[in-house]
Amino acid sequence: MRYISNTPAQQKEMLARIGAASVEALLANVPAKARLSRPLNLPAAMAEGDLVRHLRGLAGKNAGADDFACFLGAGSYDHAIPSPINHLISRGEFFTAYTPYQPEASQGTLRTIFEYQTMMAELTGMDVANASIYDGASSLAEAVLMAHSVTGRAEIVWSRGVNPLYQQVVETYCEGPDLRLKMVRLGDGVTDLEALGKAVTERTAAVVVQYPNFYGCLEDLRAVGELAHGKGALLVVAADPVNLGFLTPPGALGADIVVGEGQGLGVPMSFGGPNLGVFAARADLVRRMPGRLVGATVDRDGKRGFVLTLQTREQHIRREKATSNICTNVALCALMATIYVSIMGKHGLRTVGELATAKAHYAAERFAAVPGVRLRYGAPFFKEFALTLPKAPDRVVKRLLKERILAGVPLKGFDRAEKSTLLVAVTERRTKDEIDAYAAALAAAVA
Amino acid sequence: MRYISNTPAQQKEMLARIGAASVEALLANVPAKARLSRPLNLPAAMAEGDLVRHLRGLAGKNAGADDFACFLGAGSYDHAIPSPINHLISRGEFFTAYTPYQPEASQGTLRTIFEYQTMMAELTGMDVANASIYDGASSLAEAVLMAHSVTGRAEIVWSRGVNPLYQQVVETYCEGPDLRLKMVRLGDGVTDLEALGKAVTERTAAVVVQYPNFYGCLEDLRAVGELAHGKGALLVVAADPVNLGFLTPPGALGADIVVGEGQGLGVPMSFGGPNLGVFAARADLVRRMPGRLVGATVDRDGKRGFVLTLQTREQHIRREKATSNICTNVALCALMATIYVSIMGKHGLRTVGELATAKAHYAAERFAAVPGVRLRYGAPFFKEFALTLPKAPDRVVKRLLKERILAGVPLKGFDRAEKSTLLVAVTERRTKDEIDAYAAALAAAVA
Amino acid sequence: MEARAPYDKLIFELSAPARFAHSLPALDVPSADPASLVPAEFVRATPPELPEVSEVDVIRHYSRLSLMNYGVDTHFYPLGSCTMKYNPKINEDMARLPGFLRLHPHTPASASQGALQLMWELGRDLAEISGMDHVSLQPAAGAQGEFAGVLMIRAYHLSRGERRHKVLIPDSAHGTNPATTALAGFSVVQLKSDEAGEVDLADLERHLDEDVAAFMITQPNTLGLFESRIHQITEMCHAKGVQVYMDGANFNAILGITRPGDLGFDVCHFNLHKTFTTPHGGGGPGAGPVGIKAHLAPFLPTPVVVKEDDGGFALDWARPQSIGKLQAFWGNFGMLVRAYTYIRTMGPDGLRAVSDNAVLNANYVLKRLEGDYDRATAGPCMHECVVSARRQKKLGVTATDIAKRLLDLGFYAPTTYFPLIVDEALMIEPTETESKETLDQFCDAMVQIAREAETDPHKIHEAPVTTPVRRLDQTLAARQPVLKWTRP
Amino acid sequence: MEARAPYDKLIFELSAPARFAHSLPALDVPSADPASLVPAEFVRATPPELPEVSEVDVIRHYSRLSLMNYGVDTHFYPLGSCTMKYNPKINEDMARLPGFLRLHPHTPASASQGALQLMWELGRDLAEISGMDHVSLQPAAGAQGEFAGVLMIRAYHLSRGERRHKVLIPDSAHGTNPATTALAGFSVVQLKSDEAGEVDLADLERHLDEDVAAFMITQPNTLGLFESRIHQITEMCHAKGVQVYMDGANFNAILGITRPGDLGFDVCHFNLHKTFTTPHGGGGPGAGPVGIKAHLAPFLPTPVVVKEDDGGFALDWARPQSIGKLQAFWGNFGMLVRAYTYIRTMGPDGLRAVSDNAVLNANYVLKRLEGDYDRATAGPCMHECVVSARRQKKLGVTATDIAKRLLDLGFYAPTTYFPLIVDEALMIEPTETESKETLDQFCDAMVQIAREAETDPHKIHEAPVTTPVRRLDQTLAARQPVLKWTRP
Ligand SMILES: Cc1ncc(COP(=O)(O)O)c(C=O)c1O
Ligand SMILES: Cc1ncc(COP(=O)(O)O)c(C=O)c1O
Repeated sequence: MRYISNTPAQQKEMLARIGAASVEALLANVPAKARLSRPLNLPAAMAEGDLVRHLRGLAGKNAGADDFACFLGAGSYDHAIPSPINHLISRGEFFTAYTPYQPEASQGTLRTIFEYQTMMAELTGMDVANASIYDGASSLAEAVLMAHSVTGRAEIVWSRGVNPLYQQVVETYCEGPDLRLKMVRLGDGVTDLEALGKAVTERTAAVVVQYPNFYGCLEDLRAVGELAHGKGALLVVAADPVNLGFLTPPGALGADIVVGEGQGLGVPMSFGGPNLGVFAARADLVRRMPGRLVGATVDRDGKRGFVLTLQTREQHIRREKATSNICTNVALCALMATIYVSIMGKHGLRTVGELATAKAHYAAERFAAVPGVRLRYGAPFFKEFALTLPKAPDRVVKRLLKERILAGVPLKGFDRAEKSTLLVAVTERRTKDEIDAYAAALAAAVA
Repeated sequence: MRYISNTPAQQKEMLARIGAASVEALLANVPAKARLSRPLNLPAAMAEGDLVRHLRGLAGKNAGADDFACFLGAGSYDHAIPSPINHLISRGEFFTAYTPYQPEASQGTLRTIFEYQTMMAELTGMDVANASIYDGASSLAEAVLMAHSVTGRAEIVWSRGVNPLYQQVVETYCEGPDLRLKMVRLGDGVTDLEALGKAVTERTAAVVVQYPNFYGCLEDLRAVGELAHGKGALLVVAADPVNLGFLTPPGALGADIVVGEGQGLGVPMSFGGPNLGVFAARADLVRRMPGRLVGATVDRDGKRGFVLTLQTREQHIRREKATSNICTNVALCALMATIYVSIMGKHGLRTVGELATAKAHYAAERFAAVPGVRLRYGAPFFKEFALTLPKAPDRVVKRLLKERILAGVPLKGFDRAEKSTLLVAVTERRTKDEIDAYAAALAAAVA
Repeated sequence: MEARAPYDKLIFELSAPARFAHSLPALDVPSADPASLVPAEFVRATPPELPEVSEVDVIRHYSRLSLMNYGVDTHFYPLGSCTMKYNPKINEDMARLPGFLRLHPHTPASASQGALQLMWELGRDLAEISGMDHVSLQPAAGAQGEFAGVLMIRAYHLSRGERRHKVLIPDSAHGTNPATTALAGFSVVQLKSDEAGEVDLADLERHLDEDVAAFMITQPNTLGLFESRIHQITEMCHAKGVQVYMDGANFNAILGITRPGDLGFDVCHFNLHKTFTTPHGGGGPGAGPVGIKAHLAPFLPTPVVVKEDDGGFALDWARPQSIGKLQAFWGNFGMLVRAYTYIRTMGPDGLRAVSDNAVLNANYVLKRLEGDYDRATAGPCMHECVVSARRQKKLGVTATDIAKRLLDLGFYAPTTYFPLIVDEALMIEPTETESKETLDQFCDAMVQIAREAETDPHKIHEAPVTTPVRRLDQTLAARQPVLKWTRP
Repeated sequence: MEARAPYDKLIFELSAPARFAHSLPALDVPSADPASLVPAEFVRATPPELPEVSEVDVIRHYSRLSLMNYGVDTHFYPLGSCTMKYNPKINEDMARLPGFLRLHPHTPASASQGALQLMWELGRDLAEISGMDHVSLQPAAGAQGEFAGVLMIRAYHLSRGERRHKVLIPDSAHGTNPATTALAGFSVVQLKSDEAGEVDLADLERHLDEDVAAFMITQPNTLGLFESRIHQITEMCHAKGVQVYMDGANFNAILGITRPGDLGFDVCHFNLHKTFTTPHGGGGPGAGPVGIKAHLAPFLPTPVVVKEDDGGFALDWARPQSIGKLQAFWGNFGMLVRAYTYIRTMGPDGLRAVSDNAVLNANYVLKRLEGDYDRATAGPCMHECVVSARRQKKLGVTATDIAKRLLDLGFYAPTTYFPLIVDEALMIEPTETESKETLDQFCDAMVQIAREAETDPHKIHEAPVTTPVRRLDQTLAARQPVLKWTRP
């Protein structure tokens, strides 16, 4: 087997040195009745060439964004991924290292995380960011738990503008500490501030909103924050950092914790994972933060170096008292984001935002001009918008798939009230030609 | 521009330091009338995403061997390329270095070349191999020139079993020194030894044969060598090293110089280039060899190290007296081959050969069973064979293309006598299913 | 030899105003002032402080940073409990096939059948490997697999009208076990290990009662020992209605040898980034599928990948008793492709050979070191071994010191100070992909260090001296946290 | 800091009998004894002595070897005449698109239209860039481009019934120029450069006669100077029926600024691995397309990529006066894809900016060094500059010594001892992709070395001390050549 280095002769030599007759003898602790008495019932080993053929077959059955114009969003986006990222993350020294427990032999990883933390703090407008959480949804769950632990309160006021899949994840995480989500309805695409005002109380740990929200609309964070802070609750904002080179960062609008799905920052969609959970907060909350943190320090000779720090928050030190159970995170996705942000630089993300919003507005106008189609909401949106269709959205999606267009996400499955709604995302990668083709196909589909 | 690091401000600073008003001022030596007075008439710069789309479009128009069953050979073969090769050669330290002029900072490249030389010597059965020539054909041309320089003779006895494209290249290289190729006909698929015996004279510098030859047949090298050596000529053999884990190496059969196209050793077909010119010879000829050579030595502390050596053969030292004009070679392809051979190891190449020859014989039998189709030649073949078709081969090729089969190379263009001949190659990658599908499609096409 | 002053830049420190590395398309739709599209208050007033660098800066910077890391591709990496085996390159190629890499998670099922089939098959294969009835691929890592598992146990008890509050965990357990348990709302009761390092059955007996929801153990445990009385343990637990959870981080020891499901476990997670060769990436991503017995099936996370009657594959959301979701989408799919590729590469015999060789390698290392270091346990180990630097400690040389010295000798370090129940623990997991030659070099280095501890401890205390930085001041880092770069 | 003993293995030295890394398919056709298919005398009697290693051995070995190299991705690489600029990663992605990478050269034209179109467009673009009428993409590198060019000149003269025997070449020329010329059957006449470093017109005049087939010059020349009297030169040559060949290795200096075709050159080659960013790969592969004026078109190498009336593309073989073929297939296509990608990325303005910045960078370096090193020429340079270590030589420090010391300071070395007409030459080509910061660091190092030559030459003579090996014994290597590994 090409992944096993020892030869039969070496195995014998080693057994002799150990003083065991066979590997079987080393398995003495495994009781006979525990032993599997047959080979595993798995497909036989495949040679590399055959396997590649098989997997190319499976991959070929999927409508990837290379061959289909992708207008899907709802938490994962077809943003451009500059070529250098894959080349750099593929260097074995990054790829095949693990958590930098030995900092002297892991400065590469530690420095990239430190850069990442800086970038995420800067984009979100917060003081500190951690080294990553699994994805945007679990990051939001950690934020809610942290708000609970900071405030000692158990009620979470939840805007219906937050991604419903995130809600499902947060509810899972709320099971243990028995936190309760209090739902606040939307007005015309954004959180109804009056309803919100009523929902927030002295028992509220956090108010949770998404920015732009699930429907692509821009929430008035400042107003939400004031309502939250008025009752001593934290403002927790879910925001996609790829948008925050263009949009005012939540940190500038009163957020206490900002989380988000960082997939747009150079991480492939990959059918939804691995993603990148961004987590940033105010400085004074840092000792309650989940996940790893890298800090600067000096070595024995006074030279700058970097280490994992504030580890007393973590499970390997604090066990059941840790701020989170996270251990393995998504460091390599964070590295992708770090390289992505380096490439985009100070001004590139603004351009990404400008392109996306211009194209999204052009698309919205074109699509809403199709007879029977209209924009679902009136609030200002950014790069994603909801359409109300005169025919069942999943049927429209099926029709457009034939034209090699991934038309959007039908929202019926998330909310019965949205059974005619199709959520459409437009990144900078979409072209006018694709949008025009979409408009034409949509017109045909709903005619 | 993302590939130009200096900013306008830095450019100004630098000009100030130089004491020039502008870059224009630095171009003073370029006379005004030499200056291009308009921008180059080239397509405008494309953003990375647009460019990728464009190039995917171009690539998509080609029938690559991922999507088509490739039975094409005639000098380039669809052998399997193990995954590690691309990962390793993509490391920037290999990829973006150049000729190891500073050996202390190039031991990586030097060591891989030293390994490569060893492997090629071993596979060809020769004493020494160089660091690479452009491709098999130009390698053969260099061998012919070397035979001329070693023997002082100007006549090359050339078997018609050698790839006709190689012949065209060798003829180009023979132009300068005015060498003459004397053609020797084939018998039933292999060089006619009687004709050869007559052709070789005291004026013959070298006898050139291919093994297996262009038609896939196995030449009797020992007999050819005896005829050559009898008249003081060198035996020059063109042989594909990927076959030489299975076949008796030419070095064991009397070859004085062995060259070959090494593309089969892990180098992508890439529409015919870059390829890998293998060049190996007897030890006593080493100072007449073209191209780079790496040798072992020691450093100041007595530690083993590697350097370019015997450089007095080369153009940068010897100029017009050099053994060859080659400078840039195909080092990275040689690295691919080195890794490939490491992966295949002592026994893997034999298996590659066994698989290929078994499949080729199965295919030959299946195809020759199609009514009207027969094997062109009777001599033993290895992994490639010529078919005589009852219909025009290029029409048959066109028909099979529709079935996603690249059926073979029609030989009409190379030799009028072969106007009904199709050359078919079968590597270890071809499957029984593909061969059976070919047989069925062939039957339909010639029916 | 002298070493060159190592590179010491952060990407921010390469920045020059107006330099850039991006390449963005021109606006091809009728241009509108973005300000007219998005109200002014939503438009960022000042650009973020991000680096301004060229593509060559980016490539050279991150290439150079990579050179400051040890990785499995360049170094032996015997980090115990982490299974730092070779990560096959073909896995990477397969995960990057555009039909996988560029696939949006909300692509209609009809247009993502290949991805769904792969997930379904992988779930089926992991079920076979573990002897469990169902597997959810959704958890993003081991800790999240644990979380899903414990929540399913909780839901199971609740569905039977039982509200149990405690989870038992041995003192040798990994930190995620108690942390997860607490996260799921349970209180943790720590059990002592017996002399041999296994679960203390008497202590277990004492703690088993109707308020215990689960017993969570690692098999083989973190001492590298197979819990030999495992059937007794699971039976004792089941008798009290207690569910038994297996932390499967050490699955590399038992592939094809024994199956958690057959041992009586109710739940078990996998770390695909350990046993199934998905790369560790400097800390992640991984994937932590969780397997369960049939009685827990109603509680599986949603959605579940199912095979339909017509042979097609779909995501099934209609699971009213589900514990819900763990991450937004369906799992760390990219990692699943790699694990699938690996399992298909190996086949049943190959997987069995993995564990045989992992066990052999660990025992070989243990044998070679036992003269110079104290063994943590008697008898053979499974896929990893734990030794103690107790003897060296007496000479003033700690496990940390030994780790640092190993870095100088060209090896990454074992896991240190874990499991907690072993003083000065050095936990060594060689994995099956390493050769005897490499193990011998490593053991030679360990023996050399043991000698140096006796003769030249100063050398060890000075280590490392060959790395880009020397020992770092952890206290300073924690006392005055500097967690991001600021313009000087 | 102390450096670790570097890795010192060859792959053969990792071998263990019966270890392997390959993965080959099972035989799926009816099995026949290979011996029955291939006569016994053709079957290798003993297996070749090749390494027996596992995949992890292969990955770790070659990863480690790579760490013994400096490359552009990790180091500034100012190797003059070689244009070691940044090689864009997108080029690599494009060259690896399966429709290019996995395309067989004998694929019917109807099924390789994308590849042919790319070649046709690239030829057209290079013709525009150079002002030539036609371009052949077939030559595998610069030296082969030269060969093709000189042979076309030869064929041209012969077609006019003239048998000319000589080719004039300046003494500053690269070694391939005379070597190629000799290979093509000409005798080489070396011309002196004038005081300023340009072609000595008087010497040229003296040598121009009816037996001269061509004058071959490098523009800008190897001193980094633009031959300012180029029109005079080409006119003088043409007056004698002499063809003028431009070695285009230094094309990076003149993109969009001037065109060989407009200067009167009849032939010119390109090094795509220099100007057009295809990677150097440790020595190759490159690509050396050759451009010509219309009168040489009949002699172009076969086949020629043509666009047909129906808009399709084809290989045209029907060229009876062709010089023939240079390599078996159509050119180093993989390199052509990269160069095409680069030209499309840059556009006309981008290419012009390349040369402007290449010239700026070289002049900046020259300015910063001229106080400490002797300039080879007066006035501004083009894309590279040549300085002499004459002054340092007097202190016992040679160009080689300086090169070695640079390695210790973290830079690859300039080209040394070329051009031959400059004593102790250091030929520095920074390229446009490098930043002022990098140039400053390099110049600081050069200045530091100049100081050390005065104060501490020993340090320079000891260099390098940070590399995996120190100075190597070249004489021993040549005297007792060891050109392959043998089992000890
Ligand atoms: C024994 C054990 N359990 C659980 C975990 C947690 O797994 P993960 O890091 O994938 O969350 C680990 C990880 O190191 C471990 O070693
Ligand atoms: C001036 C000059 N001419 C010709 C060549 C030869 O080109 P190649 O190495 O591509 O054959 C070189 C290469 O270094 C060169 O610098």
